[in-house]
Amino acid sequence: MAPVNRSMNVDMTVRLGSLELRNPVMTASGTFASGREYAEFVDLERLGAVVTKGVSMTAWAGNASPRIAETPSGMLNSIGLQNPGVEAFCQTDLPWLAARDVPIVVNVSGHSIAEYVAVAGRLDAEPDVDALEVNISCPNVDEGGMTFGTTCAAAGDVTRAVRAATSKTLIVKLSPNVTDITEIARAVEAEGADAVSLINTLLGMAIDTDTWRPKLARGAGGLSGPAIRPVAVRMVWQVASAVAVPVVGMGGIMNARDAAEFMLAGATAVAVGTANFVDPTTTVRVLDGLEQYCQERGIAQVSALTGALKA
Amino acid sequence: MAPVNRSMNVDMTVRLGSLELRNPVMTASGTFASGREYAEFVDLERLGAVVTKGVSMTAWAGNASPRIAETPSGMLNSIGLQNPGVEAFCQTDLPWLAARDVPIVVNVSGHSIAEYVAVAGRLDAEPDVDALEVNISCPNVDEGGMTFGTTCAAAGDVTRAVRAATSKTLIVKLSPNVTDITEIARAVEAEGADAVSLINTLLGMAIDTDTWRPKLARGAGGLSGPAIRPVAVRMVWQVASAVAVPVVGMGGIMNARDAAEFMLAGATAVAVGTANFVDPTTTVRVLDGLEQYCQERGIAQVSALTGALKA
Amino acid sequence: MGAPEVARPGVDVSGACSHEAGHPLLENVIVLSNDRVAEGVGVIVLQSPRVAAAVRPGQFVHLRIAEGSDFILRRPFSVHRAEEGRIHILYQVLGPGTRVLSEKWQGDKMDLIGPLGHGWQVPNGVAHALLVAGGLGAAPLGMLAEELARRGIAVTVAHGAPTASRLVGRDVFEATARRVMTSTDDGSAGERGLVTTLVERALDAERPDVVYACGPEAMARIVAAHAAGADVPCQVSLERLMACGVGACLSCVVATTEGQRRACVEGPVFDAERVIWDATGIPPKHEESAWHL
Amino acid sequence: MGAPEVARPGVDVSGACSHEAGHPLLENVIVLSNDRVAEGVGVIVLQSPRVAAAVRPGQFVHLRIAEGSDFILRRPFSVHRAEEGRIHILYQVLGPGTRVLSEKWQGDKMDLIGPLGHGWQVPNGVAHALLVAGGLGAAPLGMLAEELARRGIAVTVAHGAPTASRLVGRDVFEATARRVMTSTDDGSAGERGLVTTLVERALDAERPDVVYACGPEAMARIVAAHAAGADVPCQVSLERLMACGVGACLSCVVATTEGQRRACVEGPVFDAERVIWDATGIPPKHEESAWHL
Ligand SMILES: Cc1cc2nc3c(=O)[nH]c(=O)nc-3n(C[C@H](O)[C@H](O)[C@H](O)COP(=O)(O)OP(=O)(O)OC[C@H]3O[C@@H](n4cnc5c(N)ncnc54)[C@H](O)[C@@H]3O)c2cc1C
Ligand SMILES: Cc1cc2nc3c(=O)[nH]c(=O)nc-3n(C[C@H](O)[C@H](O)[C@H](O)COP(=O)(O)OP(=O)(O)OC[C@H]3O[C@@H](n4cnc5c(N)ncnc54)[C@H](O)[C@@H]3O)c2cc1C
Ligand SMILES: Cc1cc2nc3c(=O)[nH]c(=O)nc-3n(C[C@H](O)[C@H](O)[C@H](O)COP(=O)(O)O)c2cc1C
Ligand SMILES: Cc1cc2nc3c(=O)[nH]c(=O)nc-3n(C[C@H](O)[C@H](O)[C@H](O)COP(=O)(O)O)c2cc1C
Ligand code: FES
Ligand code: FES
Repeated sequence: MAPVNRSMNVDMTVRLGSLELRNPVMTASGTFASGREYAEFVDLERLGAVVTKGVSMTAWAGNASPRIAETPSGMLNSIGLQNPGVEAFCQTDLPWLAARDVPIVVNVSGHSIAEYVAVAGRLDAEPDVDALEVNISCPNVDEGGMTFGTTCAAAGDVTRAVRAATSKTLIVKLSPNVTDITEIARAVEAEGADAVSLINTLLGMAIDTDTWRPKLARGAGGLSGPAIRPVAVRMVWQVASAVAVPVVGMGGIMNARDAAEFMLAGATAVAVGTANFVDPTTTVRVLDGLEQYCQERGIAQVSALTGALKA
Repeated sequence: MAPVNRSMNVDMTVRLGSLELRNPVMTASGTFASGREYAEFVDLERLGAVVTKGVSMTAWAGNASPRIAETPSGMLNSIGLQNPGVEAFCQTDLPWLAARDVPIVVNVSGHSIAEYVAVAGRLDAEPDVDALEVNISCPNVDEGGMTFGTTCAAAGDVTRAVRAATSKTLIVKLSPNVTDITEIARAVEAEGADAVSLINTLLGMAIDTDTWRPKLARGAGGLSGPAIRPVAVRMVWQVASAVAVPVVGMGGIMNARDAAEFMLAGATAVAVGTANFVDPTTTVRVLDGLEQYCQERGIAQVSALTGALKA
Repeated sequence: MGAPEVARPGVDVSGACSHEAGHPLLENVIVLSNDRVAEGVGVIVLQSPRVAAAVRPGQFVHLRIAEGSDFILRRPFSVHRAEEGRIHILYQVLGPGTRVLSEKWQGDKMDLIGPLGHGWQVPNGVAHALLVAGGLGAAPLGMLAEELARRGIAVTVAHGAPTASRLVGRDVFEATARRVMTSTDDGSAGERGLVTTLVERALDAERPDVVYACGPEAMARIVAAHAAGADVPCQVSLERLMACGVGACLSCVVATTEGQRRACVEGPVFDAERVIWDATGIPPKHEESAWHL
Repeated sequence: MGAPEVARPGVDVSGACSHEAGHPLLENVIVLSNDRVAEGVGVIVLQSPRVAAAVRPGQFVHLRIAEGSDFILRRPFSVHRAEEGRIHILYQVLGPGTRVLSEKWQGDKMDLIGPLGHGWQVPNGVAHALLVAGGLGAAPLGMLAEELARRGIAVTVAHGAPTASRLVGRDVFEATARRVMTSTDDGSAGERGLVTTLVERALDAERPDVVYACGPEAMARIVAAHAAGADVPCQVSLERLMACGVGACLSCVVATTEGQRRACVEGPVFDAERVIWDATGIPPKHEESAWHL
């Protein structure tokens, strides 16, 4: 291996559809709020993009507590998309974030296609929003959420409807809780998604063997963290070879090597989720580490990693 | 909590269809060979049942090396059902195991329905075999294996055909790599399965970021170990409420608490897999621990745990 | 219930995004000592100069107990005392994380995020405060007792535990309080009975201006009811499972009359009158444990 | 290639189920010492009386480096030396597991399964053996050298490494061998060049009755070819990723002329002539590392 050239200039930019990111490191929705809480730890302006917590049309109260449980190398959550609604988001979080020089991706939730469309329409009117990430994969809400992400027809319907409501870059976030994720990816690509992101959480459950109750008040919840990384990498690899649009990879990324793993599997960009809780500086650590990884290997453009897996 | 009564007699027996097991602790197929290798560490006669490595009609060579990779709280494997074929199994492993007083469950693999039927038919002739576990969920073989486990039609077809070929207790082992596992469970129940076992491994992948190659020679493989336990518990819980036949639960069981978690979720029996590699005495540790768990709670029959989860 | 609103200078306690002044930071810390003080209870002292300088009574730190995969989540702990560059954590061994914590040695390294949360508020004009500690509930009250004493505010402590050996955190209370009332379930120290009985009596006899309570949620709830009955403002420190600790994940919400509030940012100290008590957020072994009175 | 079949009393090396005599067991061990012997290389000595009493040269132990979730898989290590109740492991730090191993202290506890595998076989009538060690390949050859010396068999060692400091395990070889030939890639000790060149020369000049080789698979393969050319039987110790270590999981197979054989049971020592060399089973960093010649 050639000696490390720390001064080598690595082109870190990547493209998601028409959106150029200064680097591939994004935040995973729901783990970074709208960035404000992490601004103490991270220079937000260094990130590829900030992806917000999911917003719905009206305020959602979320699920009962406990909402999280620790599991081996992972955690379960059933937050249930608690959020104050898109209007409150546009009034408070968005202006705060818009004052920073960082691309803004707003994660969109809905109980119905009409709600997805309404949220997307409202956000389309906001010039500060760069892209929408439509969450058709949340396992933590009763109606909507994951059910839209588990059949091609429903996934396609949501995508078509949202596509008609926005001219912004449209990312569709896929559920891993399916037999064949490539099928769903193709369906949303066919309906106009500019990119797909994956994976959302795996549906899981943990039981307290003292109380005989589920550890989450809701029963089941979403599994995230390093435990799920092999599943996520496999799905990114499958989807990247099935669709032409870029893939945003996530699931258990803790460090730059993990991020590189997703890019080699086919991801154009990556998102850091649960790791923010472990180390609030993970995003920049991943970013710096990716750049160094490229320098060590004489790679001039980080995008060269995308899909570079050898057989 | 009442003081522990270590001398309390706990009825540890459970039933899988017509098969009575002296306790609910079984071995997970492929992690215990046919028991011989673990006889140094475990008194096999104490186990609920020994479930053998998958056997097919003819000898299978398995996949190229490397066949395993360590992942956070888990491992990937792509052994590929290497086995010497059912005839060799009946000549060598079976007589050895039959000399021990322990129920024998033979795990059955096939590339085609005809192969499943042929293996089942051959084993039906062996009085020492107590039950068959039909693996319709192995992610590590090209034809057959998991594909049979991912649609209701195929799962039903295999079950029907094998059912016709054997009068032994018939367990069908389900794949977790599906959108709705309850649907598959119902399909195999309808075709005559006496029990279902789950979960087999989750399809996963890991990439070596130095060589840019998959860590497994085969690319993807099966994820097992504690990492997958929340997914397994969730599926056992779903399936147990969807079918009337007993459920054998597995996926990341490391100790008695984990086993109890599966039983509370609805499992009648449990199987220990990857944990055998970590601690070759895990099966008996789980067994002793489960008995103590019952004693501590004044539970007279271990079967009272099955499905006892409170809402 | 007519209790006067607790004044919190500069902090809008009703808004969803109020932050305690003082920015949380990530600090590498070194274990200076780790001593067992009772069965299953220890005090760990950490070299943590930046947090020690900034922390206010009732705030907490979010500790990364071990690297690697075993503890994906940090663990929240109140700062029991802070002095020159050091913080003290009074902890109870309840699960794997606190067990590993109890096995730390002098010189071991960890990291933490802190100071976090909205601590105890001292309304203007308070002359006499009642502190109510149920078992390990003493943890977040240590710094408060010291602060109140420093400010010349009279402190009464009602301290309860299942048995004498569980009356941890006594030293700080004895050094700062005008009076320490004690109860144990088994009568092995102080009165036999519940700390809530002491509280009723103290409210009646001593007429404190404010009540600060920490302990099992069942205790806090009764204390709050007594305080409300006596028309004395009451603050309670509540526990919730926490992932991020900084307000981003919404795992730690407490149901309040203003809606769901994050315990890590808008709490862990809440105005008791705003808490909707039917919500439960922590594993019940904590209620069953020595915290239980 | 006409090399005489190595006689293995009582063991049918061609069958899939042959076991080494001596039952593997699970033993709790205590670290007695752990010393760095070269850059990234250490020797850890474990109190392991039952394994120490039973282990034969070339066998290995399957070590559980840490409890908890970080290392689901045990790590296989050859027993380098065994003496009164103790075993020595010569290890190289290559990944997280060996890093944690290097951080163990005297008194730390672990457990291991052992002795495992089919070790070196000494055919009847051997008077002179050539041992070939590539870098850390010295690990499983230490006990063998001692055993051969004890049995009065003349030992020649060909020892190669990238550089002088990587020539680990020298002490045992120097204490037991009639002759130690050395090569380093950079010429910092012995001859500049490859250990395989030494082997060619030794086969020619010394006419050993048997060759025992351990090192990178690429090296072992060349040594095997030279030995076959010289009509000398050759045994090689191979590495594979191992889950169970006891023959149950089939993760460690080596392609041989008799089919897939488990390195943990039928190996790690194989008759070289039976090995089909195109298979690769270990992460390439090991080939790139100091094992590389
Ligand atoms: C703001 C705050 C301050 C606290 N201060 C103290 C203190 O000073 N001293 C002390 O002994 N304990 C304190 N606790 C409780 C302490 O955080 C838990 O006892 C500890 O996290 C248990 O970890 P464990 O791994 O031992 O137990 P486990 O039950 O195995 O932990 C599993 C998960 O549940 C969480 N958890 C379990 N119990 C609690 C709990 N009571 N509160 C919050 N999370 C919990 C853990 O953080 C972890 O994520 C505080 C909790 C909060 C929220
Ligand atoms: C029979 C046998 C004897 C061995 N004897 C020694 C010895 O005496 N001294 C020594 O330094 N090393 C020896 N090795 C190699 C040693 O097992 C690995 O270096 C070690 O497992 C690496 O662990 P890690 O966590 O540091 O590396 P990682 O590469 O992070 O390990 C990841 C996984 O790959 C496995 N792995 C990685 N490299 C190897 C390898 N070369 N062989 C087998 N598994 C590997 C690990 O066990 C683990 O499961 C031996 C291997 C075998 C099979
Ligand atoms: C606490 C929490 C909240 C989440 N909320 C959302 C959400 O609002 N919308 C969404 O699309 N995904 C949500 N996710 C999923 C993550 O964005 C991400 O897809 C998943 O956690 C896998 O990545 P990780 O393993 O890095 O966390 C949430 C995850 C967690 C842990
Ligand atoms: C090395 C290995 C080999 C396996 N081989 C088989 C097999 O032959 N047939 C089968 O049905 N399942 C096989 N499995 C799956 C296990 O039986 C079990 O379903 C899975 O590993 C989950 O349990 P665990 O997490 O306890 O290991 C294998 C698993 C492993 C790790
Ligand atoms: S712990 Fe994340 S919001 Fe409070
Ligand atoms: S390691 Fe399991 S068979 Fe060899």
